[in-house]
Amino acid sequence: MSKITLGYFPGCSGLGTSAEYEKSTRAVCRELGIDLREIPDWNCCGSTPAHTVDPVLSSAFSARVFAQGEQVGITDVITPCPSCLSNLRNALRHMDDELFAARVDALTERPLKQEHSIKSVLQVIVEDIGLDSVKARVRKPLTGLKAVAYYGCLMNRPEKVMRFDDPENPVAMDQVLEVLGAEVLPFPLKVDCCGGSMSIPARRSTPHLAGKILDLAGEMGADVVVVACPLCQMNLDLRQGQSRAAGLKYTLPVPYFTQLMAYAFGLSDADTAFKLLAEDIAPAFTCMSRRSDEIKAEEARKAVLAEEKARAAAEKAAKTQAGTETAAEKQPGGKSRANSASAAGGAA
Amino acid sequence: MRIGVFICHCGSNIAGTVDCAAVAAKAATYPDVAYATDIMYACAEPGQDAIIAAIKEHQLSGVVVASCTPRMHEPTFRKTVERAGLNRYMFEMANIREHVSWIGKDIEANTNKAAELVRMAAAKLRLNKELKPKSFPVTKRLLVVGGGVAGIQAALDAADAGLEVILVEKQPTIGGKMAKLDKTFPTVDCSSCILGPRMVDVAQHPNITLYAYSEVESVSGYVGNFDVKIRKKASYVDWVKCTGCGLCTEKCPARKSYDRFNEGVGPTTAIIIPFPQAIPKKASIEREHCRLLTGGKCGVCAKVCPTGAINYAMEDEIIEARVGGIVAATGYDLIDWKIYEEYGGGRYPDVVTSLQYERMLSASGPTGGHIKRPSDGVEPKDVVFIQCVGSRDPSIGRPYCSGFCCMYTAKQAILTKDHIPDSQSYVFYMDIRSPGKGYDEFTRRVQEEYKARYIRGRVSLVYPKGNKLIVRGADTLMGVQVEVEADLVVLAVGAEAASESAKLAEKLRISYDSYGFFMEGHPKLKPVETNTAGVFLAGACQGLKDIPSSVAQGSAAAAKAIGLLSRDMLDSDPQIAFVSANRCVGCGKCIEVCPFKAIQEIDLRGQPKAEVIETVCQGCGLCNATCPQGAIQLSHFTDNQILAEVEALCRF
Amino acid sequence: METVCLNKQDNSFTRAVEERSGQVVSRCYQCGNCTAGCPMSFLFDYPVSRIMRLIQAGQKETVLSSKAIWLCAACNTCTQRCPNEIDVSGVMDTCRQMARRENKFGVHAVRAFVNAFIDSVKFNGRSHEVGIMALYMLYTGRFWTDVDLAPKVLPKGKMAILPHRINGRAEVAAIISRYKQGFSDPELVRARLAAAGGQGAGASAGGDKGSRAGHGKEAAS
Amino acid sequence: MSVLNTKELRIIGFLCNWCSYGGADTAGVGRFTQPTDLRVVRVPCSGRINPLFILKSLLGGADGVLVSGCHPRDCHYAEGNFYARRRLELLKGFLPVLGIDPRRFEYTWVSASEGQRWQHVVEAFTAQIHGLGPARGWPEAPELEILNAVAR
Repeated sequence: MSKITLGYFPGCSGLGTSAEYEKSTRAVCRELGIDLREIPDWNCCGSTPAHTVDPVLSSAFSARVFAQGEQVGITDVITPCPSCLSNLRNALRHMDDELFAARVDALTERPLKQEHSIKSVLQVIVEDIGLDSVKARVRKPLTGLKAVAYYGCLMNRPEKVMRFDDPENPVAMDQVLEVLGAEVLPFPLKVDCCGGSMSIPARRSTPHLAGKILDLAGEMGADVVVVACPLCQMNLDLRQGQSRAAGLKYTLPVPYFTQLMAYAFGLSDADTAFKLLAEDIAPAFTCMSRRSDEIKAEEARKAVLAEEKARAAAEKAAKTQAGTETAAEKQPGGKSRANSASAAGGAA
Repeated sequence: MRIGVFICHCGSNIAGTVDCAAVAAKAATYPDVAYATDIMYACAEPGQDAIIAAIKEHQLSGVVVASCTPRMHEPTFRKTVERAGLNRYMFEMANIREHVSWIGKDIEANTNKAAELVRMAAAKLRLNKELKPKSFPVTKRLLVVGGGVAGIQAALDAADAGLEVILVEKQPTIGGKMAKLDKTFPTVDCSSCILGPRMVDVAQHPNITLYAYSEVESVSGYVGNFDVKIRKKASYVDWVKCTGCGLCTEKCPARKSYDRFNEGVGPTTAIIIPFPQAIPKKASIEREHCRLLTGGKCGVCAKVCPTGAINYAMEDEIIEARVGGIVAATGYDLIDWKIYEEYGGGRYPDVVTSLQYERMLSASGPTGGHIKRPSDGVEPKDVVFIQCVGSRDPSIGRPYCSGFCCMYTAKQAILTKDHIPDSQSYVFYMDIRSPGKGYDEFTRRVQEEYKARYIRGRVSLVYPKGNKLIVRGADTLMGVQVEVEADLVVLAVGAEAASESAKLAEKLRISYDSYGFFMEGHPKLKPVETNTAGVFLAGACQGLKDIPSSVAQGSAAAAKAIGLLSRDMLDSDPQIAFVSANRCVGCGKCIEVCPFKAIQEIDLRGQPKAEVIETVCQGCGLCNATCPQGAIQLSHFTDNQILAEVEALCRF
Repeated sequence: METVCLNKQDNSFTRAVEERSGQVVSRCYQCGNCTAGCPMSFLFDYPVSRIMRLIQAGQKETVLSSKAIWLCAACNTCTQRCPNEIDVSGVMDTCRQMARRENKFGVHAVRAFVNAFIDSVKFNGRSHEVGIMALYMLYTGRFWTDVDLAPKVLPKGKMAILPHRINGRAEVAAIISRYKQGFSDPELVRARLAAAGGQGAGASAGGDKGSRAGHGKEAAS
Repeated sequence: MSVLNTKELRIIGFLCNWCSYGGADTAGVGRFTQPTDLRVVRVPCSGRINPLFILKSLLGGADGVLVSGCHPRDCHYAEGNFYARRRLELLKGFLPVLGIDPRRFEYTWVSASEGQRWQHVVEAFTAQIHGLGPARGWPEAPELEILNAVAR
């Protein structure tokens, strides 16, 4: 497979709370032939707080990131974090306006000279690498794992800016998990907000919103809630105790989709980085292997049954054939019925 | 030529932003203008009398009226000048209302523009010729397209008046959407009980020929004599032999076919009689579901049919007919609500459409009139109705109100309580629109007597949790977010013009708006006519309306058609093309482009020449613009006349 | 409740919100879909749809002093589902920015968090979670915020006690300080652009004019 | 006209009777304010429009010409607008040969129900012509004479 080289913006949380996302993303990209060139000395995109203050300030942070990339010839950038993606993408969109761009330049004093693009790691995997290539790398399929994919609010919204997947019923992560072998449950709250950006100043929101998402996932019988956003992950995983204190009945591991990819690709523990999750993923894998054994046993049983059925049908066909011949000899009128019977036998 | 110019004030409609007296004064200076004045209401009787008097007094030979659009009053004033003894085509209009006074407030600019428009009209009038119509016989037969309640009403009224009527219906039965309804608002009487007798009347009326399971293939010709081709789709059942006994539908093994009549609530067979009261009560096979027609094996219906009516080799049949007028009554369809992913996009079985719910309520429906959740067959207790799904929603390109959803939702809430006394209905609405006789009282009754909970707000999300559906909405009057745990969610899906109405409009050469609704001749004064003479509209195809309005419009369309076809002869429009034989070189380009095949080649002393068939020409002028010699000219819109208008502008 | 005198309606606020957000607020017909889908609604003093109504009615004081505009999570659910295609989330963002300008902070904690975040970026060039928490506790006096999480996070080494500082942090700090000094003021920049345009290309603060058009590559896709 | 020399330009519109003329009427009924420069010539169908009309207008002193017909496939006469489109596109390509800015001529479609669209069309086209300014005069137009000769 041909290698592709892309600029990479890890985002601040990759250095801290989403270290497992960062490690597994790099490992998965390596496996899939995506050469990541990290933007040198990148800065924070400003996240939600910056555009709360002013979109120009927010865009100025993003503009410096692009300028840093430009310096070393990087113009096509990918990032794992939807919040960073949203900020960087919005900055590019806003800067199409000349006055806005000039206002940003007045802050950075480093006007951009080239055109830039920013995409999510998920979009590149699904659209540029392709599900077939992902499938080809699976060594340890996730057969038997019941998963729900949770996308959060930023990945696909607003529709006109993000232009990726369906804004109400996205399927990209579902498809990735399916080719990894997992059973993906149709999760209706895929894009419901978990309140992540408000989890510190408005603490009450976490059990209310994240709790609702985890509760439905648990009720649907999911083993894991798979995510692609560090903010969501922190809110659903790290703060799951807060939700449980407020009445959540389930305990659910919340891995990043890249961690499950790394696992299915058969990569090392250092690459999957499961140990960094707050809620232990081991119980989910226990459920998975139990169910996987059941599935295998069921398949074996079906195979035996099918074989028996085929043998019986063959015998019956042979007998009917013989019978037809004798019947035809005795009674010409009986022929049509016998023929249709043998046709039916053949079809079976 | 002696031209008279009349500048209409139209009360203050024109005079408010145009100095009419100044325009008249200016007009008096134009070439050949013998008399010019302003007038309060030109179209009113005193106004018309004044025009007639002026024609006589000043020996006028042509008249310009500057007033409203010619699409409104050109016929009026043509009759006026005719009454004064002039030829009706020695008349021109300048549109100084819709095109001037109503679209700008600058009196100086408006007055100048009005004067220039009058100059253009006068310049054209100078080249007008007297034109005389020819008369031709009328075919006293009416085609009604669409057998819903509006089409049925139009067909019956016209047939009762003595006209021959051909009724074409796309589905295997007439009855349309009304036949699918359980009850009707605000009287809550049984829909099929009131529609059924009318359907039987259609079947039994000696003047009505019904082609069910048929579509209009093509239409040619013009008012008084349309030639239509009707495609009678293969039903694979000989309807002459079929008695409608229904034995075939009982024995058909393809039992998982989509039930179109029942909106997919429960499956049906491949050979069907849509419902017990169907007219015609004949069986038909839906090809895509039939095992024999798709797989080559089966033939059960042919075996059981007592009259040998099944014919798998049947092919579509084209029927040709000549009619004098056409009523389009093609109705509406529900919008594709599955674009609403936030309501499940069709993934949740217990989210149903209002029309599906009607079939669940109907005693002759697939559930026998018992309300059951499609997922598990359990009787629901909490039923949520969501209104305006696909209505008043600019984000999906449907900004209009569908008009009848508020009322049928109220009716369905009442019926829910009647069917399940311990149930609770919740209705999410934006505004309650109930401006009919007894309608608002009805929407009060559902809340006061039947205790349906009306919540003012849209619903943002519906999702399944366990065996419930969580409905997340807002109560904007309380100013809070609300949630309902529902057993069943009914979407009051908005409506749009029937799926193939645009295609039919093109065949009929009538206009349709951006939503596919057919355009009436005038939004107020010609609600059932179209701009194509002889084509009339009835029912929801013109704009969404409820049953009483559809019936009224059906009758109105019939009345218009009866009026037209009561005449033995019609006058042809003399604004048609004519050929100057000495200029024509016989190249035949006009024959090629004419959309109506109204030009034929003739031999004139050994030379090929074009000749216009006067009764066929529709006066589009395509030939005129095509002719390299300028030999073929459109009367009343000749090259010289149009260029005179251009010059009247450019010279100044 | 106070009677609102409609004759004295202040349209300038409505216009200002429309101009800054680029949205036509009068398109809102109060269907409530934004309120229905809003995840933070339960914490709001005014539901989103009511905020839209208040903007239509020019009720500047009520809107800019509300808690709602500070508690909006910017999740875009309202924008996505608005039948009138109003970027409701963008309107909320605009109101928040306007409130900040007028020194109105309906929810102190949000402001403190925002300030803590921006300060962390100013000091380090990147956001530093432990640092943000420390600053946030300092600004709010909420010293026990999320300390229940510490035993989970710290042993895993997920939260670095020391920030990752970038070499260009002075540059990032300069962006913030230039912002605070009003370098990006639209009138100022517009005037400069006009002056530069008059003198010819290349003279503006922005520099190379040719690069200005179209920073996004995907616009065509 | 003299008094309006400074504010108006000479714009001629050729409108088909069934769709665009109706659309302009609808705009009037809806009181959709428009610039006053446009003068409308009513023709039965856009297919009736001979490119010569447009050339005569432009060479005769008009600053802009707007043609509007029915939407594709919605022609009252089945296919007149289809012929019109082909002819007028050819004409647009031919205008620069005569030294006429092709932006002085536009062809569009507006249906009888689209009052608002008509308003936008008129506003946009009028602004476009004002952007171009008055057409330079054609005291003598030999091309016109040639064209006339060819057409007759």
